[in-house]
Parts: sequence; structure tokens; C-alpha cells
Amino acid sequence: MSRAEIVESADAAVAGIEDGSTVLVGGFGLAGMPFDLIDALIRQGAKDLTIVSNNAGNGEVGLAALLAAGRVRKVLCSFPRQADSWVFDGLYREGKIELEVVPQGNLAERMRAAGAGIGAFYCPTAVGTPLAEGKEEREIDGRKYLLEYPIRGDYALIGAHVADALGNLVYRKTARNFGPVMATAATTTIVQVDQVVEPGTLDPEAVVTPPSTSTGSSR
Amino acid sequence: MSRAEIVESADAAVAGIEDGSTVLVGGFGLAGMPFDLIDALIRQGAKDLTIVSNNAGNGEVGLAALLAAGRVRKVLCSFPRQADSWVFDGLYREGKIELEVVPQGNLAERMRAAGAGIGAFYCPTAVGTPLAEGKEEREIDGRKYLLEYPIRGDYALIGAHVADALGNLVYRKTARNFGPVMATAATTTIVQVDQVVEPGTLDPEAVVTPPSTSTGSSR
Amino acid sequence: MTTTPSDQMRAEHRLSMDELAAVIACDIPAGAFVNLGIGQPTKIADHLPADSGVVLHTENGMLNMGPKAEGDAVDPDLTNAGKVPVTELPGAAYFHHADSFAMMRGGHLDVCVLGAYQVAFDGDLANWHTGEPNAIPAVGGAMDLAIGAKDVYVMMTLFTRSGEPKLVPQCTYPLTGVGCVSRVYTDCGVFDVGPDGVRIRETYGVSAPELAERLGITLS
Amino acid sequence: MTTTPSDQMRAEHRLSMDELAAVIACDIPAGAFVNLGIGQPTKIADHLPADSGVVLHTENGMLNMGPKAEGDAVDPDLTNAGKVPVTELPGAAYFHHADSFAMMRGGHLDVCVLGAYQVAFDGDLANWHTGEPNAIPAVGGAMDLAIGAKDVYVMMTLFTRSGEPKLVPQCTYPLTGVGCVSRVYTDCGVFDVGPDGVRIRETYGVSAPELAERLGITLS
Repeated sequence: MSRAEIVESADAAVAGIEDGSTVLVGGFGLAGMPFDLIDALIRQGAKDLTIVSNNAGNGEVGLAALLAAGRVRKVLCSFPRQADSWVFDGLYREGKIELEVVPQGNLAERMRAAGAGIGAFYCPTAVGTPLAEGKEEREIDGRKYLLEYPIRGDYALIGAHVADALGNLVYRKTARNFGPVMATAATTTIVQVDQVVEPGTLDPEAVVTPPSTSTGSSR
Repeated sequence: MSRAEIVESADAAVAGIEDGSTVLVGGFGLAGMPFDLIDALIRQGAKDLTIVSNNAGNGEVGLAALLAAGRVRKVLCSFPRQADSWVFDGLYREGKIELEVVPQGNLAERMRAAGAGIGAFYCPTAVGTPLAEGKEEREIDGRKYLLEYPIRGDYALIGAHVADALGNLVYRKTARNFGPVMATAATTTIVQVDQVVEPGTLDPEAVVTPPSTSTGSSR
Repeated sequence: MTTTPSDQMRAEHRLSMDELAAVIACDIPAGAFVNLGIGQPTKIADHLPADSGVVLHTENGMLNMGPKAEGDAVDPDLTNAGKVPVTELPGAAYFHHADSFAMMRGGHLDVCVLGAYQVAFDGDLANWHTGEPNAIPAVGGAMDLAIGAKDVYVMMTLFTRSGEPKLVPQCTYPLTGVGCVSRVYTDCGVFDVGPDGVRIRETYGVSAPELAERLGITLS
Repeated sequence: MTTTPSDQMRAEHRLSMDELAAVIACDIPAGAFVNLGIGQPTKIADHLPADSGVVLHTENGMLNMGPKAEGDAVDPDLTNAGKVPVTELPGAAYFHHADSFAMMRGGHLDVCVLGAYQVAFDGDLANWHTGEPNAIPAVGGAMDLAIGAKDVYVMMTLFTRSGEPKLVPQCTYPLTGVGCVSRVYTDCGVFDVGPDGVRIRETYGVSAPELAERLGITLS
């Protein structure tokens, strides 16, 4: 048996998430957002969470509902403020939630660094802007860069299209977004998929997330 | 029209390579090695080249033939010494070629950094070894890392399986190896493929090298 | 498409944002790899000639993005950076977020067009934060795009609703990127900006001297 | 497979490299992701139980690598790190070199097994360079593997042909990695190494005290 584990319910998949965990949550807007897993996490009750995701919730569902339930201490994201981000906006204005705004590409690259064993990297994004505050700046070949550190997750909750029983994953269109990167950056990756197939069904050339980097799978 | 250009001969594809260029050459052993392009480069005559490749030539063909023709000033590679690397071995022992040995993962990651706009990165590989000489060491979260800089190419010569007319590429099995990384790290990428198809033929989910990162294509 | 480039070049009126989109579309080189920012720049896609061969990149992981999806073509798994459902063109490719932004930062996009609050004469860009104390900051991919594409164009109205210029000697809003913009397209005219300062390329509905005076530009 | 693990555990003779491969195969946890280095470690694959679920990684871009290819199954596009033609198992995946080594460095492999010239009691590894002045250096993926896998095992003969121990207080050959090895499998015995020093786990054809004396190990 391989380390990927197929569980039949989202509740079983998220059962082990501890209070105080850092949870990477996939999705860009609604595309690729693992709604079943987030709903299960709300039922599960883990609190004092740090959430890393591109957005900070839309409307009253998904991440917004997790935030509304008071389970989140801090959000790292690139774009919290949206037309329908009133839950986050309210909590933030009341000082009930911490926010670290990270440029979208740095969010992805810092998670990639965590998954790739890179200790830190020099990135040209945000040089000379308020988001450079507190970061080490260095000039390399005449261009300025900021030193960026990895973002690791205890857990990643991501959506994918099809998994095989070994944990190979493929995605669908732009729902791929942060999923493959988060799967490498978390100690345990929990995946919500549309379908689980037998090993040998997926085209080995088209696998996007191979199993060594994801350790859980859920329907 | 997109920037990818389909040319009918390998000679036409490599015609523009100037003396003194840095050329990234794909392949791991024979798999993925763009033999037609290398043969064309030998006919073309460019000299004083810096070659970046995993190996430094096998037998009398391909890179070994380019080396034997006296066109290469320096090789960056991870594994020059092989049972059949006598051409390189001879030139090296006569002091006729420079060698920079780079751990295989650093070779890949340094080219990835070039293609991804990363200025430099801290990597744990080779800490405390002779290959750490002259490199900046830094401790991050209790672990030691070396600062590694990007490797950029003027040209990449790679092999792929199928290209579409826009320059999307797919590879075949472990012949993929360095190709996708080199395609991002070179100013101009020249690809030897088995087949060119119409746009829309390749599965958009299975494209490995999208066209923005490669600017030339050759049968 | 309601106007042609030659009409616009002669425009004796301030351009509408649609007309401006058409102007920008004509300046994008055939075959270029282009990212169009959220908001007004999205309109540029509607004005690209059918045979332009321009390849659109969307930061959420796609090349060869097609037009907005309508009706049955709407797929929640296929959106642009503004979360609007879009379509795919033949030759499309999907990739993950780290690869998508690597493509940007690595200089693999020829042009990106962004909206802005302010652009400075030297090319500094401010488009992510109004600087108001109780505003919630949200940067998205703006900083990555600003430093990534080979050419960064800005598309904006030249003046705020209250009549303040948005092309300024120095940005007063928090910066998105330093010296990153090369050209500014506005309803009143087009400007080159950068290390050598600002230069008026063309004007719409206003003379160059008049515009220069209003913006504090020295005509060379 | 000529011997079974229980035979080997009782072995009163030095193990052959094939027998040693079988010992190591038994110690690899079911379902582990494993990289087997070029040379002797490759043999371990032949001794993994059919139901072990061990997934083999090859540095040149593949997971779920199958056995060596024979006859018509030989495909020049499908080789292992030693450039030997191999096969793919159901559930295989291919990826490029940067992803393959990211997988290593990122701690996504459970075990790798490498050959060695020398291993130090504290886990230092020397396996890439003899240090001879006219030797041509060639490191391949050894340094990446040494620091990447969660557990790095070494498989080697305990003594050189001239009788010098290869498990030593300090390496005299150029290092591949610092403190990276956790266990050393040899024809004469198995050792734990690391920050707490060396410990003999079992011996083959020699008593522990005898081995300890020959290697300069203090028995605890």
C-alpha cells in the first residue's frame, strides 16, 4: 500500500487537524476551492488557525463561513478585499483577525520554496513598495531583490479533478491554480476530488501532482 | 502569428547561434538529447561555446563530437565522467576545456531560477563539501544553505516529442528531464521534435512547456 | 469595434475607455504574449485584430485564453483573473500558480496592461492601495505583473473625478512597483514615461502644450 | 531471490551484496517513497516484496519506476538514473528535473540508499570523489540525494580491497554531505550513525566486539 489514503467522507479527512494549525487552502475565487473540506473543517471545530489562501472568503460560504465561525487567527493572502468579502472586512476592521498581504506570485513561490527545500530566495516583486518593509534587500547584477522565506503548511486543503488510488492528481482548467503548489508545501495534503480511479488509469505524462507530495485524498 | 517558428531543417534552426554563446543542451544520457540539432551546430561552426548539460558527451557522437571539434570552451555539468566520456576526459586532462561541476539538482534549480526571475536562492545541497567553496553560506531556521545564482542560456537545444504550431510542447517518458527547465532559461529555445501538429491537437491539461517560454521549434 | 485606429489617431475629443482600448490593441505587436489586468484593460481583448496572433495570459494559470464565456459555455473551473468565466482557444495550456508567476517574473510576457491610481513621470506605479488609513490592503498579482512583463503599459483616465492629474511628478499613493511603467494610455493622450522622464506621444481633445502645462510637463 | 530475511538475520557469514540488498529491502517501510542510487543499491528493487507498495523514484523524472526493461520493452526514452532501460508501473508519473529534485530536497522521499567510499561515525558521507589529484570530478545527483531524503542509508562493503575500513571516525575523502547518513548496511554488519555516534545493530560473520575493535568503535 502507498501512503495515500482514500476516505469516504470529508469529515473523516479533516478529523486530525489540530487547533493552531497552519492550513493552506486552494482555490482562486470559487475555482478549485475545496468547499466540502472547508465545511467539514467548520464542523470539526479546530480553532486558532492560520489560513493561507489567495482570497479571504466570498459571501457567507467556504472560507467566509470559517472566518465567521471565529476559527481563524490570521490570514495570509494576496487579495482579501473583494466586492463580497464582508465577513473578512468586518473582522479585520474590528481587529479580530490578523492579515499579512502577500503578492500573489510570492504567495505561490514561497509555498513552492517550502515544497522544494529552498531556504529562501531573492525575488524582485514588491521592491520599493510598502510590502518591502522589514525585508532584506539585495542588489544582484544591477537589479534589486527582496529576500523571501518559505510558507509551510501543516495541512493543505485542495480541490482536484481526478485522483488515482496511489494519490496521483489531475486538475481541471484554471481550477488547478494553487493546488499543485500547496500539495508540495504541506505536511499533510487533503484533496477533494470528483473521482477516484485505479492506478494506471491516468496518463503518466499528464499527472500534475505525483503522490509523493500528497499524503491524503478524499472524495 | 505567434512567436514560435517552425523550420524544416536543423541547420536553419541553429543558423543564428553566435561564437561565445552559452548553450543549454537537454538530455540525460541519450534520452532527450537533441542529436540533430547538435550535429547541425557542429556543421554551423560556432565556437568558444559554454555548454550546460547534465553530461559531457558519450562516445564519439552528439556533445562528444562537438567537444572533439574544439568548439567548446567550458562545460557546466553534474556528471562529466562516464565509462564512455573519453573525448571530454582527454580534453580536460590536456587542459583544453574548463569544467564547473554542479550538483544535478542545483543545475536544474539554477536554470529554473533564471526562467522564473529569481535573483538567487539558498539551497542546502553541497553544504560542507568541496563544491561549497567560494559560495556564501547562511543559516536559516537552524539549517545551513548555500547561495546559488541563476544559470541563463543564450540558446537552449532540447528534444521534445510533439509540438503544436504555437510552440506548445509535450515530451515522452524520462526524455522530458531537463527540457522544460531549459526552455524557460534561454533567450531562444530550439526544439527538435518528432512531430508538429495543429493548435488544438494537444490536451491543454497535458502541455508541459507552454509557448511563451520557447521561441523556436525545429523538426 | 466602433472606431478604427486611423479615426482615433485624429481624435479631437477625449477618448472613451472603449476607444482607448482600441488604440492600445493596435499598439500590441502581432504574436505578443500579453496579460490584461482586471478592469478596463480587459476591454482591449475585444479590439485585437482576429489575425493578430496575440496570446493572452491569465495569472490564474492559462495561456491562449479566449473571450468571455456566455450561456452554456460558462464553466466555473475556467475563469480569468477577475473571476469572470472565459473560454479557451485552440493551443491553450494550463499551469499552476507558481509556474504562472514564474512566467511573468522570468520575462516571458511581452506586454501587460494595468489600471492605475497614479503613474509617475519616471515610471513608478501606484495601483494597489489608496493609502487611506482604514482601507483594507489587497495587492493580488499587481506587484508581480508590474515588475515582470517586458513592457508595462497603464490604461487609465488622466484625471480623477475631482480633476487631479493621475500622471504625476511623484506618486503620493503607496507604490506597486518602481520605474516599471513604460507607457501610459489615457483618455486625454498617450505618454512615454521612464528614467528619461515623461514625453507626450499624442493627445486627444486637447493640445500638447495645454496638456503639458496642466500636468507640469516640460515639452522638449 | 535466493535467501529470505530470516536466513540473513542469522547469517554467520559475510553477506554477499545480493543478500545485503535483501536485508535492506526488508527494512524499507511498506508504502515508502524510495530512491535507489546507481550501482549496488539498484539490486534492492529485486528483493522488495510484491505487496510492499514501495514507490521507486528516479532522479531523471519519474515515480513508480518498474523493473529493468528486457527485449521489446526496451525504450530509449525510459531509463533510470544509471541510464539503464527500465519499465513503468501502473500509477507512474513523469516530471521534469527541477520538479524531481524539488521532490528530493523538499523531503518528499522517505528513504534513499546510496553507495559510498566512506561514511563517518557522525553520518558524514563521501561518495563522489576519490580526492586523487588527476581524477575528474563528477557528482551527479549524489549531493542532492544526500541532503534530501528523510532517511539516507548507505550500502557498501565495510572494507576496501586493501582492508581499510570505510566506516571511519572522520572521512578523509571529499564530502558529499554533512551528517546526512542515518544507517550503514555492509557485508559485515549494520550500523546506526549520526550525531550520537556509531552503534552496531547487527553483524555478519564476525562478533560485535571484534568488529568494534577493528573499526575503533566504543561498544556502549
